[in-house]
Amino acid sequence: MQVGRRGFIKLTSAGLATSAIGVLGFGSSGSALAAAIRPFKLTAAAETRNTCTYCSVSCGILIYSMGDRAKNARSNIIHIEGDPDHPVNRGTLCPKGSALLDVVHAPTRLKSPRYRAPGSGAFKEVSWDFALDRIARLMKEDRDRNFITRNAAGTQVNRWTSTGMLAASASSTETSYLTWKVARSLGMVVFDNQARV
Amino acid sequence: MTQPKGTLTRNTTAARINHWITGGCFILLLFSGLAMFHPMLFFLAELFGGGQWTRAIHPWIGTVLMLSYAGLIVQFWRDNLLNRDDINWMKAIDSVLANKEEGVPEVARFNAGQKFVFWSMAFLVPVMFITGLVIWDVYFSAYTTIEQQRIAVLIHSLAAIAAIIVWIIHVYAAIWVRGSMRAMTQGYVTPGWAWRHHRKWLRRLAATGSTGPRPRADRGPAPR
Amino acid sequence: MTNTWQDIKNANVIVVMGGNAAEAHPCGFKWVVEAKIENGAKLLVIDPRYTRTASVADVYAPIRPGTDIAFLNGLIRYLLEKDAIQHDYVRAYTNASLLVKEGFGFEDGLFSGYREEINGYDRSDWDYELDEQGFAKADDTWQHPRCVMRLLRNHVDRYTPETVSRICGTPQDKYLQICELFAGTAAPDKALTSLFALGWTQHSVGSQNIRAMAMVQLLLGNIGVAGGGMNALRGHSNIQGLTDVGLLSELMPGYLRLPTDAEPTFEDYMKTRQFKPLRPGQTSYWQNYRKFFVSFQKAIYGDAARADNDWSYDWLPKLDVPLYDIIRAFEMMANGQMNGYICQGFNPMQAFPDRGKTRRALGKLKFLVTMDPLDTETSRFWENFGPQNPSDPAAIQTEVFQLPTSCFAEENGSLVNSSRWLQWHWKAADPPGQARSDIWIMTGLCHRLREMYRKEGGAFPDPILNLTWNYTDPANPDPEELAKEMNGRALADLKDSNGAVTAHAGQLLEGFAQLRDDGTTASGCWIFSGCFTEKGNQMARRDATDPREQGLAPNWAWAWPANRRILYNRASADAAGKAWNPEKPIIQWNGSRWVGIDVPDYGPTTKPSDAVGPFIMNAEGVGRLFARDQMADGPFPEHYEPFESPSENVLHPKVRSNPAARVFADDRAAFGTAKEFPYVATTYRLTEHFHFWTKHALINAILQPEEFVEIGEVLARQKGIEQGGWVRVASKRGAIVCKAYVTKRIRPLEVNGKPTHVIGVPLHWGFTGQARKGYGANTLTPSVGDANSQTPEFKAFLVNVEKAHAPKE
Amino acid sequence: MADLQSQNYIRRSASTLTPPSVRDHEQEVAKLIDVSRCIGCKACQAACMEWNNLRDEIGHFEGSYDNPADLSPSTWTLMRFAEWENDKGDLEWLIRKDGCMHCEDPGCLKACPAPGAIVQYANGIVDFISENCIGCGYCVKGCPFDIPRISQVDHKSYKCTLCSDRVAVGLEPACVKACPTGAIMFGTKADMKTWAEERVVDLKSRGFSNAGLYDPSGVGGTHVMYVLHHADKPSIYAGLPDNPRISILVDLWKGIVKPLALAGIAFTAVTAFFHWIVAGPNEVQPEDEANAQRLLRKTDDSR
Repeated sequence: MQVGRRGFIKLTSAGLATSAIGVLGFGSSGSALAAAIRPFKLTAAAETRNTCTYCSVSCGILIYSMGDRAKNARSNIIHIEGDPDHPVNRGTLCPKGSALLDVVHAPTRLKSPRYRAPGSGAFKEVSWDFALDRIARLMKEDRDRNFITRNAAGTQVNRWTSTGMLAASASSTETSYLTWKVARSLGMVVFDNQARV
Repeated sequence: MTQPKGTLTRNTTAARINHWITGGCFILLLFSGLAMFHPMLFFLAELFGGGQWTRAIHPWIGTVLMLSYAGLIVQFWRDNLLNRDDINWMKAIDSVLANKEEGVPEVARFNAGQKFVFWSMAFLVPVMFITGLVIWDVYFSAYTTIEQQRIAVLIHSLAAIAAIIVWIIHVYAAIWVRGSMRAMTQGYVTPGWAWRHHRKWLRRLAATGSTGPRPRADRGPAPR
Repeated sequence: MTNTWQDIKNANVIVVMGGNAAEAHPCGFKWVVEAKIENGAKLLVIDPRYTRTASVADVYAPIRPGTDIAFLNGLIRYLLEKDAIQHDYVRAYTNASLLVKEGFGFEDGLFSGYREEINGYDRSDWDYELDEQGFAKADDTWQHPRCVMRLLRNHVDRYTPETVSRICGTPQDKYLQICELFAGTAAPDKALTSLFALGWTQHSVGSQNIRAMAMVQLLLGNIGVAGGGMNALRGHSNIQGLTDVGLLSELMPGYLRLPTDAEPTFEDYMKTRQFKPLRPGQTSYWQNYRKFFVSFQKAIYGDAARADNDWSYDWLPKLDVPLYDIIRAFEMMANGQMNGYICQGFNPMQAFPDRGKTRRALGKLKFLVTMDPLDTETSRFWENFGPQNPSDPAAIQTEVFQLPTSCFAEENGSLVNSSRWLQWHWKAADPPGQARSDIWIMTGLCHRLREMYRKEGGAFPDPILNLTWNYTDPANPDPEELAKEMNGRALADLKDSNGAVTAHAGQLLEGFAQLRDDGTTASGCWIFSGCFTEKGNQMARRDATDPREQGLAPNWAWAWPANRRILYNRASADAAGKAWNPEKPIIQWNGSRWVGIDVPDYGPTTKPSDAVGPFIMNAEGVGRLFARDQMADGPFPEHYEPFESPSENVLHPKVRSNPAARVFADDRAAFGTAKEFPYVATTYRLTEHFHFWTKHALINAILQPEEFVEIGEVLARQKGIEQGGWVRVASKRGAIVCKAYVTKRIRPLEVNGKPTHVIGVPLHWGFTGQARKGYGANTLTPSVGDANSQTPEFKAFLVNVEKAHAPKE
Repeated sequence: MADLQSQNYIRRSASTLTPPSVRDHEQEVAKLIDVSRCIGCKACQAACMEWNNLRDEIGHFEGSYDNPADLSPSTWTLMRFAEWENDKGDLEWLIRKDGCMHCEDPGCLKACPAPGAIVQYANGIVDFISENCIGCGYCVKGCPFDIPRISQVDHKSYKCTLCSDRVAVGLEPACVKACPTGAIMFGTKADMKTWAEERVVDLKSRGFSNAGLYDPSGVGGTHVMYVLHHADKPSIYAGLPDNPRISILVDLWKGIVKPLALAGIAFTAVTAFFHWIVAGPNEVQPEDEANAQRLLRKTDDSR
């Protein structure tokens, strides 16, 4: 089984990175033992390779989800454990990583854009269009009012200091690159990330 | 219940109900307890709807039995006080067992054998009740240590075995001594039964003009 | 990290100081345990608290928070005094022999050039004495009074074991035991690794803490070798990536720096970037800066970036201050100088110093946008949550947008780990409800702004309108396309010196060596060049084979730069090119080229006899014991007390704290004194939680449910504090009320003759999520940063503690 | 009795007959917990909760890192922390993962009255079969390590299964897989003992002269073993029993008392029966009635 598994994981394309664990030989043994032992719950779950979202050890993880990616099945993550092939964590996970399932399904995960008006005591759900239109408008108003094109010495400085941004520390590198492009093209300089904190 | 004329009341209606509640509980406890005591008898749990129900019901029945037996104690303790007659009766146990009543000293309402059953149970039932509380996991496990629970469960089993043995003696005696069963079912005995087994009791009833189960206090003691 | 996580197993001695690897990085810490078991390694832990890391240490020594430099300078003194340095390494690979300008000096706590009016130094004298050709002068005998080695000896001479113990509170016997174990790794075939994290950075002398250890490692010959290195254990899964891509106020992708007001033209800018070699024949790799910069501008502005407009240099914003860091940002915000703020997956209410100030500052914004998968405290700062967040919504006029984003399990992309590996990950499920990816949201904002500027005009729209956006789905760019953009491609056929085509127009580049400064290549992040080539997505590689099981796994994912796993690996071999440790070579000279298990951090065919230094990014080619002008607060580390300290500076009472640190007036006013706040506090994480995220995860909330502080038994007895009882911990800035953990793990330290108590404040609790409500450690912390990076001083400040009652809801 | 189909039981609670056990040629497994490598991170706890779908109540801080405060029906394993000062005055933070030891001679199984509620597989795993559990709590009394906990909700007893579901399909238990520092290892019992020996040698070389393996013979050895730096004093590890064995009280109760009781009961009943055969019923005779009537008349007269 181990040989098959290693061979399997060398395939790098995204499509092949996910697969049913059945391929790995766990087939039907679960049900045979089910009479006395709790059935093995991952027998036909879909497996996706991912990286732990927390610290920068960046442990390899296997995400197991319900449904075989058929069109009519909505994939739901049911279990996450360490990727035994990952050279750093070798299948292990810390207490945060072992509990990743609970952050994916946290009851405090946000499901809809929300807006709080000045002085209001509560959020209200809004549409994406409302939120993004309004934010873009507020940004433009502020930028147009406070953008510094030239400093006192007359040097072109293209600086926008009255609106700032903090970038995520767990978003992908690709996200951060796109974020850089957007923020800096606006001239934003109050721009930082969690590296210092 | 109508009682035939000329018979004596051995047990009042209240006493009989009390007794049979106790007895019924005892049997249920016997079955459920044995089911949990010995694997060979686990099949008895099916009588109660399975192991979970057996485990759940047993302590409640035990509680009822404890209360019920307390009622019996209240009703019977005075007639079960030990006295010199009991020693004499015990000395004549051979005759008792051989059904040779002639050689047996007269006893009052209860003989030493009955008193043994009564006081044994009066001791064993509370012991089982208290140890039973200790091992009543659902409600009381938090109040004792596991070591205390181990002691309790051992005492509970030993007490239960003793109680079962006493109970067998009790039941057999009721079968063996004819007329006893009716005394606890219909409540009455014939004067001859009283003459044969509890002559002192009969004499006292006769002396006070009582038809049982206790001498009439307002008529004064019987003449000597 | 200079080395990989697995490489830690090759160490002979592992030092955890300025961090708590077992708790913060348990899965990386496995390699420490592996080193102990497989390599017989010794683990040394130096920490104010007896941590979980200490629980498996061979030697543990306590230290007062904020005194690491005293400890390390004392260690350098010890090593020099006992001559326990790796001589050949120090001579060939460090600047020990180079001569420093005559004007340089150090007196009474100040280096030469201090200017009080700017709270900083004129650093012009902190440099080498150059000869006529512009090369640094050297004295290989180390006799010259101004050679770096002599200056260093003089500098650390004051740090005797007695003085170290007096400042740090570390018992002398433990201190000397540790020094001895360090000294043992000066042998060429022995390695010591340093694992550190925010325990060093979050000080007003944070950068110098790290420099001090880096100097120790250079002296011991432990940089570049297997089982050695300076290993900064980065905090978040992609904080390395965000730093690499330049999401910091002064940075551009690939550690290019934003221009400043002092660089009005592109040529001005380039003048200070393309470092000329300071020693004959050195590489000084930054000489290629122009290629990286031009290729970057081509990547983001495409055809609009042309030679005739200096590659759109003018479109970049320029900085008027060194940094618009978070402390400055919230100072500006508190002063009403900011109107908008966007928090993308970041929670300042919990993470920034002086929570009260943070709350007040956010309340002065016109609008606040949060993008997060979770319901953060920041997005709810305006709401009244009782004593843990006593806000009055009616009085706060900030418009708040809470935008739900997808999480790691719901998107494709790469993350850069602490050892610089770019690892690709795949989506497993759709995000819940209407949650969307950050890419989609940022794109949505960008398009809206672009449309508005196109239609309405406005302030300087050129960079916005010309930003490249040629993605297949412009509304939701595919991460693979973005990765390719960072990797870079040829814009015209690239030819080598013989005229042969090395890359056709449009092809993805193989690496940054192909970058040109003539506009024929584009690369969004030069150091990532090679991550997504014509051979496919290198970040998705999953071959875990590991030559000699030395912990490199070179074909697993992809590491920047150029898939190099150990930085400065040329230094793993001696001047002649033979491995210092023949058991664990990394690269060696085979007579014609450098070969080994890693990609050489060096010219692959550069002969050892050419004497090119191994530190190719440095203009002098060698490691710096003397930092030249690169540090704001001195070329050598010096012990300065934290801004809130119970002790005077015994070395120079007049200069108590870092003289080059920037402190805003209102923050200075919020510093407490030892008279009012007699105990030293330090903040930290616990292994059960990850910052402020995992309190939203039920399992972690169960594992560590409620806020508490750690107090030593002696202090608890003095204060009548009971185990698990309520206490109130207060600093000048605020107070928290929580449970007390009375522990043997924190003992009073004898500092300058006085017993000093340390209180530990874990930082995980807030007012959203599943764990019990807490005040947050940052209620207490001071708003002052490191002189170089402005990282807040979370690790050493003053508090008072009293027995208390449970807070009223 | 569907549970018997696996045919690899060594022991089955409250079973007077040998359970189907022909598939007994199986390697014994064991989990080795190397306390000297443990950093107390609770990854094992988290992984256990996650894999087994357990979520206990969110508790309080109660003066230590032990959270939840104790084992429970929803907490099958728990790190227990002890701050201990050694002879040199140095602090040692002794952190022990508590949970079922999977004894070779399981006290829980011995005490259990419900047939098949507790079983021991040929690989050594002691498992609770909920279907058969009656919730009496006898296993709690039988266990020398204070492990099983009875649910107040469903009245079943729960404890670590050694992830029998994972082991059955050839995987290691969830806690073992998660453990970041390799403080929890899993394999055959023989391999684990060999590995433990190596660890003990290493610990002795680091000055822990009393390092050793905890595989207590009092319960016939265990399938969860500890490497301890102070194997001479197990109890300093948050009360690990120095010399665990099934309580003598439980031994009596589940041993000699059972046959003696049945014998006593049977003896009494049989004796009664033979008394009946020999002596027969004790019946009231006509002369008894006559004597009684005489007595009644006499007293009536005398009044």
